[in-house]
Amino acid sequence: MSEQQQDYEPRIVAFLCKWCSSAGSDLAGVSRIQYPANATPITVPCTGAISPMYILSAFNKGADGVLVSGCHIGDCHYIEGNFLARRKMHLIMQLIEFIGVEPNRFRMSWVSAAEGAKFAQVITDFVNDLKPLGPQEKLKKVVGL
Amino acid sequence: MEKILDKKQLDGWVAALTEWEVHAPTLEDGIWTYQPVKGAVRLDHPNTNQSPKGFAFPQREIFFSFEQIKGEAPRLTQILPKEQRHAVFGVRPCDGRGVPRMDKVFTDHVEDPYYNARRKNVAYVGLACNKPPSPNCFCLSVGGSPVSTDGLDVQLTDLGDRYFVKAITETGKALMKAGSSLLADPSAADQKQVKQVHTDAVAHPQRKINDPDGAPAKLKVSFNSPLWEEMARACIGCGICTFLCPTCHCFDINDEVQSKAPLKGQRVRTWDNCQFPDFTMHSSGHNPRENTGARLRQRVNHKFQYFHENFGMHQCTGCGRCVSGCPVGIDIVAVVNKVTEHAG
Amino acid sequence: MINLQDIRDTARDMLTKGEVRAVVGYRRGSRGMLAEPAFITDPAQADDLVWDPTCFHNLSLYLVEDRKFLTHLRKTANAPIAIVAKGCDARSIVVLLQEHYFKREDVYIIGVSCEGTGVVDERKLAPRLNGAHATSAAFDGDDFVFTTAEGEKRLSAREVMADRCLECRNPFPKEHNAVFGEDKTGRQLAEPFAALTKFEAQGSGERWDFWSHHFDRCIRCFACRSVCPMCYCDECVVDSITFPVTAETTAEDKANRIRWIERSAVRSENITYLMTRAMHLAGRCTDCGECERACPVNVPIRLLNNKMERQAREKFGFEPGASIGGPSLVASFLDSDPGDFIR
Amino acid sequence: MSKKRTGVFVCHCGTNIAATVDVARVAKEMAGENTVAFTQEYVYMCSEPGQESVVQAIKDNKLDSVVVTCCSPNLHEKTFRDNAQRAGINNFTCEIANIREQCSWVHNDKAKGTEKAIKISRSVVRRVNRNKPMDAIAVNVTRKAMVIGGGIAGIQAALDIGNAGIEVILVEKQATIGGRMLQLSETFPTLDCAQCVMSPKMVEVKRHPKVKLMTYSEVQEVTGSVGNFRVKVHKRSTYVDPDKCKICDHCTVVCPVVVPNEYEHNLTQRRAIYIPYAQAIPASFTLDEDACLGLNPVVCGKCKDVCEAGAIDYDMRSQTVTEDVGAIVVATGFDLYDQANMPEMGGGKVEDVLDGFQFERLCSASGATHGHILRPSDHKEPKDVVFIQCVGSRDPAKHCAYCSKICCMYTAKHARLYKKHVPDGRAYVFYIDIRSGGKGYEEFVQRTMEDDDTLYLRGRVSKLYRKNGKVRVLGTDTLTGQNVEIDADMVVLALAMVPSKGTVEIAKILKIGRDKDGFLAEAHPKLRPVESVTGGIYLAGAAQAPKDIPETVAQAGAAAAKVIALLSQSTLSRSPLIAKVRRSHCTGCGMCVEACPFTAIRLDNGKALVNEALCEGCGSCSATCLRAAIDVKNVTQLQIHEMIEACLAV
Repeated sequence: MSEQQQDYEPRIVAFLCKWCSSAGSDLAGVSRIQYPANATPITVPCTGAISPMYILSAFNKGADGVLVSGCHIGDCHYIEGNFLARRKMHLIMQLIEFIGVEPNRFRMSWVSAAEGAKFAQVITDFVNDLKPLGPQEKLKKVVGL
Repeated sequence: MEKILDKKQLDGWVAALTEWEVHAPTLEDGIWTYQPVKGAVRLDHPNTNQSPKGFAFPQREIFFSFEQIKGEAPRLTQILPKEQRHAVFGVRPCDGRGVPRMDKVFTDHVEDPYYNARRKNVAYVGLACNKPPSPNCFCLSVGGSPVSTDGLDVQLTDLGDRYFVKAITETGKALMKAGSSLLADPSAADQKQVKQVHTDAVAHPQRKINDPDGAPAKLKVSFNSPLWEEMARACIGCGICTFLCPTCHCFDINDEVQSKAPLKGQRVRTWDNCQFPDFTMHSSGHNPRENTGARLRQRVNHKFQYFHENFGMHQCTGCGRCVSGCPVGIDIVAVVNKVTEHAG
Repeated sequence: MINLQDIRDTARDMLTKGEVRAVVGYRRGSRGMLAEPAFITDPAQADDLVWDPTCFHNLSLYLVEDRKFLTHLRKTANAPIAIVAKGCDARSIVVLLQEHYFKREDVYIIGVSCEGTGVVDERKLAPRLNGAHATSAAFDGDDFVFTTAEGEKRLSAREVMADRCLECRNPFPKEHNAVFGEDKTGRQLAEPFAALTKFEAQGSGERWDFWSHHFDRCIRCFACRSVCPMCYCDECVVDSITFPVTAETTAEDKANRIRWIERSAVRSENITYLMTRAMHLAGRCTDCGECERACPVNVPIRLLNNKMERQAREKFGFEPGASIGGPSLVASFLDSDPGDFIR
Repeated sequence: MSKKRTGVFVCHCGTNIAATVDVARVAKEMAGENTVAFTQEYVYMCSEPGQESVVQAIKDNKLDSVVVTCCSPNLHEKTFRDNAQRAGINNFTCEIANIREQCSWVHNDKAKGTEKAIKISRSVVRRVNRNKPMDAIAVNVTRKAMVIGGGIAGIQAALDIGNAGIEVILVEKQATIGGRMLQLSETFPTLDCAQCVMSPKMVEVKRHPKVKLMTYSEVQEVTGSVGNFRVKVHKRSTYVDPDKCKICDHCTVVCPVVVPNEYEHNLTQRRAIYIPYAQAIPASFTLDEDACLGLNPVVCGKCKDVCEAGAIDYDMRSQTVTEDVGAIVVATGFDLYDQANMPEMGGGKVEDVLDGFQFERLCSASGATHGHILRPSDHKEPKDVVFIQCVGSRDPAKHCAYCSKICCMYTAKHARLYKKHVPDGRAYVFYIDIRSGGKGYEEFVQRTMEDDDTLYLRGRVSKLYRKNGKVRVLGTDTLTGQNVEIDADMVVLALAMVPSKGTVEIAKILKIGRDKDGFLAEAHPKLRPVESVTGGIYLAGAAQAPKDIPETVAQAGAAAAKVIALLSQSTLSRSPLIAKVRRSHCTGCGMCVEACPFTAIRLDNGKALVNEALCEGCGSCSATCLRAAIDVKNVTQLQIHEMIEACLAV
């Protein structure tokens, strides 16, 4: 890793479901597990509520990585939301990869309310995986001429 | 100024135009587009997919950037186009005739600084059409000609192994001067051949608008004709016809906001399109051109009536792009003929 | 081999009896060989109908237009509308039915089988005619026959057929009221997803070079969306050129339209537009290929949609337009859906 | 729309936030937002003076919405929403930006932490800009409950609810209530007779004016939500009118069909017309239509001929009954782990290898052998009996990872019962650990070991097979390190408890989650152990986790108390953050209807219509809708769009 990459701090938008992953991140906090500050969370009711448009929009607005995290299969507060999300996110990930964007820029994880350590690990891993990729320019909004 | 250029010397001439960025039709992805010249220039294109209007009127033009900190006055910074001269080679006569029509819109009554800044830096090197490059050509019907020099700075005529090069404007002369060592004086035979080629070109059959002179008046009385809706039945409301057109110039202005606090962004002009359903739609929801018929009428009337009323000429230059490009066969030639016939 | 007169007779007969209020089919256009959509209400015009290799339009689009028009007038139809539909077109109709866009009884499907061929790809044809312009095209077994100023030109259909037709597995409109031509379901002239397979074999870098090049070229004329029967939304979520205003629409609704992307036809915005469209067509696209045909700048849109179609098919067992009652791709799930990518 | 006036209140949380986030800068940045009219920092915003200052600031500055940047909304969202309301603005215009758990506590780098805190706060300010004032939705409550499962858990819950004066429907799949406990002989640690304890309760259920009993019935479909469920119950036909049946037994005498008796764990046989036990409730025969020759006097008709009471009716039909209830208790119990999964234990194919229930039935006075322990193969009294614990339990590699909790105790009980019945017999117990937490439990096990002279061997059994008319058990005593080989007359396996088949089915029907082992998932492992994740659905008994009778009864009582508390309100308030359709954009494609996990959306006149009573606000509809025609209130796509922008603002 070059020195420049060391300094580069990827910007991540993290869509967290309210019941599991957001609660999991709370637990990481309560447990004081340190992880990089690159991901800004947006809490939504359920991963099932995450429109693929959000992912594309985050990249369009300059996100270097986008994380979607929710309840493990079977644990969804709304029973089926994460099943619906899994299918949608599979498709969007396939599409992103297809057009030649590094698949590592999009990540989905299941983090339960009890998995504070896992939440921290997911963010840490994501940041580590993003750093070598450098800033995301491919989908980022073209400004100026 | 009239000269002869050996085709083998074309690249040399282009190379000599050091003060210009030269563009020429290039076949890529199955279509002809104007691209900055990289290798050899071969002007054997039918016509380009899009007209060259974008050199002076790009699809996207940034007017200014803005920035405002809460409680302070907004700061605006005008962004004018870069000073860069462009020489566009291979412009067909119909597209050449598009240039003065665009000039009318952007320089006649108002001076559009963005258009002007670009326009003054573009030189159009035309290429006469020895035969119609498209089955849908109809320049002769709209006062044009396959050998028209309107709007061009230089006209080239293909004489087989060489071009007959004619300067139309002072800019054209300057372009030719830059390549003067490669340009020879034409012989009498060359002059004769050019004349013959031009005569043949004009004689070549084209599609025909039957009553172009009567069109403005006849369209005017046909405003409420049921034909519009009937003819637009298949229209899907896409923007192909106008985006490809050498003279369509409607635009939209948007603020592209990058950040809200502090407010930061830019004001951008983009092409608009009379075939889009929200064209001139009011915020009340009222749409003065609420169906495809009304929108087809807008496009056709603008070309053959309104522009004529304003500037005394048809706006349409007969390039046929809208006809060839339409995915569902809407054909401006057939439309004008049908309406004018019905108008008696 | 379809006898054109049969189609005309069927149309005339139904119009005469008042069984349908209109027949949407194809007729000769004013531009060379190309057919154009026809809307026939007068039985006397039934003989205008044609069936030839230039009948590429997916006319089910006009069922959508018809429905919008009726809704706008707050009218109900007194009789169904008849439509000439190829295999892919009929599948689009099935998707529209699945999405309750209209009712089955509102439409009378005059199916036409593409049998062993399909429609012509003008871009493939042009070089084969050496600059000549065809004035007519006709089916003849495995060949297409074109009339040009220089005389008749016979070409093997496979050489000038649209890729989507070569890859088509179901050239027969399964859903129909009447049908003409032989059922050649399962025929396969080329490997399905051939171009996709080839494209996907490339590395990520090559794929990006390819797509960034094409995304740069898009002029956002929206022909792909306008020509697509599945893009029937009253307002497109990404970059709408329409806005439905009803009595319920508030000033706030108007002010608060989300600008996911800008109108500027630049790469980033074009990408978001085209990718969103591909996402929204996942499990719905029947590969009629009209978006790619209509594109004035030849953006390979079909490749994007194919990617989604293949995913739908291979990962989720999804065949858009196969049956009216089935689930929709993104509103359903299976326990066995892929989840390996999730950490 | 008049200009928005938002107040941002930045909490230091002592040094919990302030140590790693520059709170002053957060406040300053927020003041730069166009809609922010007021900002304030305070050391403990949730303290009494902190809360007061929020209320005062709202009033003084005419704020219309509030963002508190502090700890997780799980902690103080309610606190500050209440304050907002106290200050005269709508509570739903107050949102929390979590800059403690999600920021200050997890990032040491103050510069980076501050940047992130600003982004979080800004995104919440943007969200609140478009929050709409809202009122909680009041829903009428159906004052009636349903208990699914008629074992001891269900019976207890039904009686407790009924005794509170609330109507309750007890649904049982079998022909009698009583469940697993009714099949037991005696119970640990008191060794009192299970049936003697159960019978009075069962009779009470039958006679209770508030309890409606539906046996031989299964829940088919559940719609609705807390306060208002609609349940479809499929009631199978018994072909015998319980009111007329005199349980005279004449019918079974003439019935020509003999089938294994599942109530006796197939140790005996029964007729096609039968009564599960003498104590069955309802006290009526049941005609098993699958076994019967044909429900037709022409084919057989013998039972109908001899029934003097005229109770048998071949034309009786199954029916589906719809019941509206406000709350549901799920008490669907457990099954034993399938022996077929355990080839090392004979896979259920080795004679005289019994499961715990079969042994219970052998001990029971009402059982197959009338309380004499006789081995099934030759009806001889077994002299060497091996009891094996943890069969299938505590074996994450191959079987169930968890401890089934009650096996140590019931195995000890089995050993004692055996010694009581066969004083000269030898009892061996293979165990891994003895887990005897519980009142009187440890003493009980000790007595089994010492008083009853049961040989406890610490180790697993590796194999058992039939040899010379006996069952050879191969195991290891890990305490002595010796291999042990016992030729047993009978082997009793303490099989793992698994969720009953009915539990698996009901979880799907009710759409309530299950844990990794398949048991019903409680809403919170510590604080909400009897609630399911779905409001209004409660859990009792071994369907939730392995447990013994006193625990089951306690949980059933707790579930009943929750039901009583719920149903003692006339209306419930539900979150108003539910889906809303933009009718102008809806095309009626029905994808939202399909995606909704709560069947809360239907098509009405070609447009989606949300049932406010059913919508839980999950947003699956909005992410599925292709035209953004449906949104969750206060979490709209527009809001998320602006939040994304705020997170990435340059």
